[in-house]
Amino acid sequence: MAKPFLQIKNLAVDFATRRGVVHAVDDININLNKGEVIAIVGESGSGKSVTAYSILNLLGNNGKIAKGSITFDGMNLENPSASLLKDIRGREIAMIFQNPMSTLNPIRKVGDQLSDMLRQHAQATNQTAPRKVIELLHKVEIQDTRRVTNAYPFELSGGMCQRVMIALALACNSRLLIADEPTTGLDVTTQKSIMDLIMGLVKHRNLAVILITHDLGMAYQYCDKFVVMEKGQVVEACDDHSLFTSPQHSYTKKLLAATPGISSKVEHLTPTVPVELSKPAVEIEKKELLKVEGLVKTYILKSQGGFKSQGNTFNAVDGVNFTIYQGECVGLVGESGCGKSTTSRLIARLEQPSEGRILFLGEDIGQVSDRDFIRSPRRKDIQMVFQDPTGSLNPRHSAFQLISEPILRLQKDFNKANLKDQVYQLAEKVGLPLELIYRLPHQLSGGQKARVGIARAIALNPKLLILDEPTSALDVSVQAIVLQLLEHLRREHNLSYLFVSHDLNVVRMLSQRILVMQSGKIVESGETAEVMSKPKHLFTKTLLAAIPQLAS
Amino acid sequence: MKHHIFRTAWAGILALSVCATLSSNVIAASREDTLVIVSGASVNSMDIMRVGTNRPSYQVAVNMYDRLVSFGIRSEGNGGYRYDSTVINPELATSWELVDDGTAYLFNLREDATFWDGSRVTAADVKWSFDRAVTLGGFPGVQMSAGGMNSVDQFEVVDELTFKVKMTSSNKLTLPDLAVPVPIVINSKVALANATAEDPWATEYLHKTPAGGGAYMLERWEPGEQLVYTRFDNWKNGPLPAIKRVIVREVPNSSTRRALVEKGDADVALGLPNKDSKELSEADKLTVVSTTIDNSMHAVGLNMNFEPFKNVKVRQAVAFAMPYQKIFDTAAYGLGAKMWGGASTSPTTTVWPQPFPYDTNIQKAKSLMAEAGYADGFEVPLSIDLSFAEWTEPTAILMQESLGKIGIKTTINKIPGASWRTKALVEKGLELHLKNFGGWLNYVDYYFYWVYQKGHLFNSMNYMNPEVEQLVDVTLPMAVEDPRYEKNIKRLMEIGFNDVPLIPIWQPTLEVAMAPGVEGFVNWFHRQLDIRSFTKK
Amino acid sequence: MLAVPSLIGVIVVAFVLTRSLPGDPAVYFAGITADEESIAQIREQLGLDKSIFHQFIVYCKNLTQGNLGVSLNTGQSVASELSARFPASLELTLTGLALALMAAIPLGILAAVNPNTWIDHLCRIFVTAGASTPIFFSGLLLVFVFYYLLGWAPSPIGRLDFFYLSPPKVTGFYTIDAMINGDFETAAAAAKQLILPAITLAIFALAPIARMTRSAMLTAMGSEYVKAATANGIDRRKIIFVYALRNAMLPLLTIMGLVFSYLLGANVLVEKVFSWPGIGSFAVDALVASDFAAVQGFILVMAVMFVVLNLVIDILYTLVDPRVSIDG
Amino acid sequence: MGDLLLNKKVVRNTDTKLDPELSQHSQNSATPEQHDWRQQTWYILSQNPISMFSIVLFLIFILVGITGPFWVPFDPIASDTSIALQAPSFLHLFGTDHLGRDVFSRVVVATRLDLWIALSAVSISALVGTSLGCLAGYFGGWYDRIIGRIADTILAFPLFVLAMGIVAVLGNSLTNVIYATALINIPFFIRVARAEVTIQRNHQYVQAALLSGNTHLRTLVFHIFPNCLPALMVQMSLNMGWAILNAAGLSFIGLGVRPPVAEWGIMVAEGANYIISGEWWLVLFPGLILMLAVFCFNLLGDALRDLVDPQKRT
Repeated sequence: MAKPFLQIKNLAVDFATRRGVVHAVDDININLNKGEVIAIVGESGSGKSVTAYSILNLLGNNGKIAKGSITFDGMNLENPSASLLKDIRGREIAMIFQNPMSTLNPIRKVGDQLSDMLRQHAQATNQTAPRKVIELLHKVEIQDTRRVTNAYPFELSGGMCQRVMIALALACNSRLLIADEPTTGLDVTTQKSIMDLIMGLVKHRNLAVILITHDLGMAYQYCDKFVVMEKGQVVEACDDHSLFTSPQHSYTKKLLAATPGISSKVEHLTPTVPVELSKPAVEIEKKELLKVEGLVKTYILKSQGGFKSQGNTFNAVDGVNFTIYQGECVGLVGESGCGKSTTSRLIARLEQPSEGRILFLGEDIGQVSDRDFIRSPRRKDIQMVFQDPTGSLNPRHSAFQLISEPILRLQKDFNKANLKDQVYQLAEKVGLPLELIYRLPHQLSGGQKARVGIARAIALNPKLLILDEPTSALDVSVQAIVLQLLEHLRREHNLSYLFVSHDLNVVRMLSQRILVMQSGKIVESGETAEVMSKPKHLFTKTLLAAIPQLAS
Repeated sequence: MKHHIFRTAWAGILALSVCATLSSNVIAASREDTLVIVSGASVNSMDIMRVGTNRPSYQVAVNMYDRLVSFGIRSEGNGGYRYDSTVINPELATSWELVDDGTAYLFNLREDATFWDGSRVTAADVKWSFDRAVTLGGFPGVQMSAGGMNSVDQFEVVDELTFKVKMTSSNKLTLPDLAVPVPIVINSKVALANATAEDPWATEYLHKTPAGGGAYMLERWEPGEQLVYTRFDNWKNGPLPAIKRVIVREVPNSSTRRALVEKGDADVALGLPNKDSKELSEADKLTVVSTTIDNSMHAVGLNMNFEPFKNVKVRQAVAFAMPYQKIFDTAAYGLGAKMWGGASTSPTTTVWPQPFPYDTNIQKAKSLMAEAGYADGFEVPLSIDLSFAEWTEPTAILMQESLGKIGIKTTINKIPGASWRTKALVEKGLELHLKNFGGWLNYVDYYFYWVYQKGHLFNSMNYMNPEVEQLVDVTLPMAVEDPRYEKNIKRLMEIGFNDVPLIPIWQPTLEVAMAPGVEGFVNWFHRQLDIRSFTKK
Repeated sequence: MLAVPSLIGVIVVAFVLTRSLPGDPAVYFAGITADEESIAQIREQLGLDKSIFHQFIVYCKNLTQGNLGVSLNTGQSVASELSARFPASLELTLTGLALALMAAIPLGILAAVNPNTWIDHLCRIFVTAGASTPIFFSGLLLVFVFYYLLGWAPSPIGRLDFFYLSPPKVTGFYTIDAMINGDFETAAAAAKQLILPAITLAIFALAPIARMTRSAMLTAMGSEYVKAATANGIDRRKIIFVYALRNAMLPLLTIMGLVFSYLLGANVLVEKVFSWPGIGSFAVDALVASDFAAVQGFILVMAVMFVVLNLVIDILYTLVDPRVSIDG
Repeated sequence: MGDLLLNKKVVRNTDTKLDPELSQHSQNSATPEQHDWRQQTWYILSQNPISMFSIVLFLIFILVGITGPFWVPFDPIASDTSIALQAPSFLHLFGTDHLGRDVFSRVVVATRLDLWIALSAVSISALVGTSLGCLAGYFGGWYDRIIGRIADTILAFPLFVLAMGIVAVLGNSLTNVIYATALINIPFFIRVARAEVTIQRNHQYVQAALLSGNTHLRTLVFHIFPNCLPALMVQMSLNMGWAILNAAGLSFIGLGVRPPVAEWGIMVAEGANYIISGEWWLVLFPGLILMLAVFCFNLLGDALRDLVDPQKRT
């Protein structure tokens, strides 16, 4: 058997850190042939990026390849000389990163960055570079080449930047492409077009591709071979799509289950259905809890470029109406910047609406200023779970302090003696082990932090809980557990949720009804099943189509 | 891009340093007939009569203008000279006589004297200048009136070359007062040509542009940096100075001045600290001139408004507690005349200043304190003028220690130069302070007039003694030859000895270092620079 | 425009501050033997007999006519003093800053390229030691060693050695003016005088610049775009100088502004040591003599300088960083 | 703009960070060790000998400051003119000054005073500057504008001259030197506090605190402020060094504390007159110790920053 195009054998990478040497990955074996697309799938900390980076020796000052070999087309890359690296990087092996906005030099014109690349690898001379740059941009389907060449990265959208990155990667006809979460941080619609573009070019040139991703759906859709990693080890490798139908390793199974699909149910996100969710959900009686009428939030834009600008305003939320009934979960879906987060903060009374009414049990709480609302008896009725479990916990407070905070501030008849019991009960309710209760946030895992955030939010039995992307910063396996917890709490305590998310698949599982938001307006609303199966608005349709699905 | 800038800058600096090494011989040529003087003081005006003109600027009046008369100069034998207040020499006036029963002076002006512009010096110029001095007010007016000249009516043009000064009564100070820097003769034609209706005395013009006929002319003046003189070759009012060009450069830092003269970069360094002066003269490479300043003493003032100091015993106790020798060694480095350890409580000679009859004697001081009822001592702030920290600070520290031994606890209060005058001399509110006064006119009664008479500016002690009041008033206009004069001043000194509102420590010196071959520094009563007498080999 | 309130604040504070200075200027300038009458006369001449408020109005009125008053201490009009002395300070400060940049940026880059190695530590110790040295102390030591002991440097007596005449004023920078005038000898002499005081300033300025260069370079070198450029095989030199350094220029510009205005202030001490006829020594003398007009003029010039400096930094910022645009 | 930033896209936390600390964190954090921070501190210090050095030096300075007056060989203010200006010897390690005082004793005793000046000045400015900066950073709007203007106005002054002016106006006493030094340090604390609060304000724990019923002021004081402390500590340490330099500069000009008190700046200023005449020890020793103290505080600032946030160190 001929040697594979790229062979990674028994690779181990060590990092020298403040806590001593960390073995980031160990005993990794990967084989890749020309024209093949391999996915390295794993959650955070699995070592999938480190594996990919070690191919180009991008391990930084403190990382080194401890063991094993990397052979690329007959060349040994585990201990490369500077000159070999110079020849390989960009020319033989190209790379695409996540966060295209920050991967391009922010103060250098796009055209210059492209021609740097071309000239570096002797693909163009000073004279031919401008023409070649335009050719490259055409290849990544950028029409407006003149503008883009002269633009700085901040003047382009994220999708456009990623196209430029792709152009950079493909400038030298390299033979291996490493794509590291190339669409993370992009909206789903953009995500799809970028992935389609990459795959089109790759197939056309018969490149070997390594796609690093946490998204099983994307791996399923675009790759031929799969490697699943966990904690620096390869737990399962598979050369075809049988991985998805008959996974061997328990971790793979867990991952597959936890990845929300078009038809998955919240109780099935874990391999075993939790007891709390085994009973079918109860019917919700239609009792109005919150009614939002004509909600508008206007921001004044700071002038850009001009010396003075008047009345340059922007409606982040532009006339939104909806209702939430008691015990119901309403999903609010949209892409970034559509105004969904602003809406949630307006309802949580963290911001002052510009216009419109927020009727909570018939009382217009929009009239009370956000500053005075702290003292309002309604304060404890509306609580929120935040998207970033790390950022939303004060790093200097222990879990106990964090959970007890609302009790101390808002509970009228609070009794010091009861406080401990009360907090312990809450911790139990959200499944936070009591031995962790005096730890500081940085000593907790992501899932545990999310539980603390939820415990804090439900401490005072709120009537309405706003979930602002509560799982978007979590790995899928953790997300699964948190979603189940939320569902369980809703059923048990008859809570009402406003579930804000960019991910239709996630929202769908928890919500009875869905609101789709675009540019500050709600463009479609209805029963979840209805919206998912028969979307009316074009935007909803695009959104649905763009989501990579596990099974097609 | 950045790198190009750096490269160019480096290249420029290199090129400049190459140029610099090539050019040194050009400098050598011009050094021959130029005298470089470094001074710590800053000249702020070309016009001595202007409001706000500081003392260092008096050198302009001395060097660029002439007076009718001048004091004599005698050699001190150490390369330096001292003015002689007993001799009045002709300057612009060739001769003078007392007329009108001794109530007026008649001056005959030099016939061939010209201003720099070639025009003749006339009596009209003298009158205009003297009128200006008494009219403008402020310091020149005060100084003129010290010589009994208060009004323009006292000055009369007799003819083109004859000028008359009328006195209200006979006054021994009038003629010497005409030899001080203030009554200079200004080229009135030039000045009037630049006068305006608001400024009839051309103060704005003369402030920046001297118009005189003195031995030196102004070459350039960069305020705060330097003053460059060139010789006026047609000067007739004295022997033509030897040096063609004089650069007076301001170097505020005294150790830099020492370094400059030590390394031969400067010819004369003025105002050296005593310590440097002492070391340089010991090293014997340079000429160091150290001459005492007439009618001047570094002293301790005891304010009569402060309760304990009202008691003469306390004052004497302080005088006995002073660590004189220590102070003299540390603050003065042994340069100057000791003002303690006088043999007798009444003066035997008329020499002024002379040692007071006190010496360090803590035992005696303690018993005096006990007698005065202050056996346990008291607390008092000891104020010093920051501008003279060089001597005031070590003196104060040594005093503090010594006074502590007799129970007087002091805290040292540093007062910036700007507020010193107000606090010490105008408000007269400093209980215990270090001070210096030097009288321009070298008479004991003149000193007592300023320092011991009630209400006078330098009586920062609020001292009041009816006998002193009366004696000073009588003695001041009295001729030195008068037989009562000696008796009066001896009595004054005796009172000073016994009452000690002022405890003198030493008579300070002017310290000047000169490069080998340079001679001719004159110790003037005004302590300012006279460049006319310098010679350089 | 944003600077106007600050400027007004500075004017008011400076006025109040100078009026509360101890000492009565009328007494001070009436001269050594003045009596009550002549002091009163001078007080009236100076307008000090009026109320503080009245004096402030007069001061503002004069200010609008560009009249900064007359320095009692030096006898010159404050405006002419400042215009003669400011270039001296500016020339010194700029030279100091340029020297500091020439040394500090390479040091900073060196440290950033070799983080946490002995090179890095050495750079850090070196520059920190510089910033920890009192500026008068280093100045004195430099004079002692290079002038007094070794005789390499010219005498510390200001902008030109004796015997050189200051060149006709164009920019007020002696080195430049002399060169414009074709007088290279004087230019060289002026440059020689500049070296020691400029080095004194530079020693102090090394640390902030080098450290900011280091940290900005580290940030830039650790950034995604540098990682991407490395992965794309862009030359390391080009990455350091074109990709990283240009991005690092942004924070560097800010710190340069701060350093510059700090150095202008620090001139006070350096000018004292080197007898430099700049505005710093002018201000100190004026302050000690309670010379209001001079102190006010000095503070005003420095404040205007501060505003201009910020403007220049802003403009440079927009030149370096396309993301920034000039905001009102 | 600031408000819109709250809307910014959530970047998924993926494992692309090259720094495996983060990933390791999430794995190990379930079993944190009790001596976590001590180990970490020790590790950081042992990695960086300079930080270690600075902390040791700092402790020495503190020790000398506290105990110095009790063990110095000579009375620092007792003069003995018979032994004036003696070069360093075994008896007088740093020589004697023009009044015959032992320079070593004076330098040692001055430690307490100089540290006291620096500490009290910096504490005052930290207190005032931080309060103002926090208000400006948290509430923005008019608070920010007015406080920002105050800071700008102070900064528009040449700071050293401002300090000189204040001391000249108030009179030169120790207290006034402290006030003057404090005042010119205030804008730096305003800036740091404002910047820190602005960053912290955008963290979601602030909104969480508001939702939990904290008033804005309470949120600022009890939730945001403690999280700004590390940055402020670093700033304090750096400003300590600066304050010492400033006080010394004032003394050099002649506006410092009163004689015969021993203070490094005065000693250098006094000694400056003696360099040319060869009495170098008068300037050198106080100057070096002064430099060492400032050096120590600067490095200490680094060390603190290193402990607090390794990424930010410059």
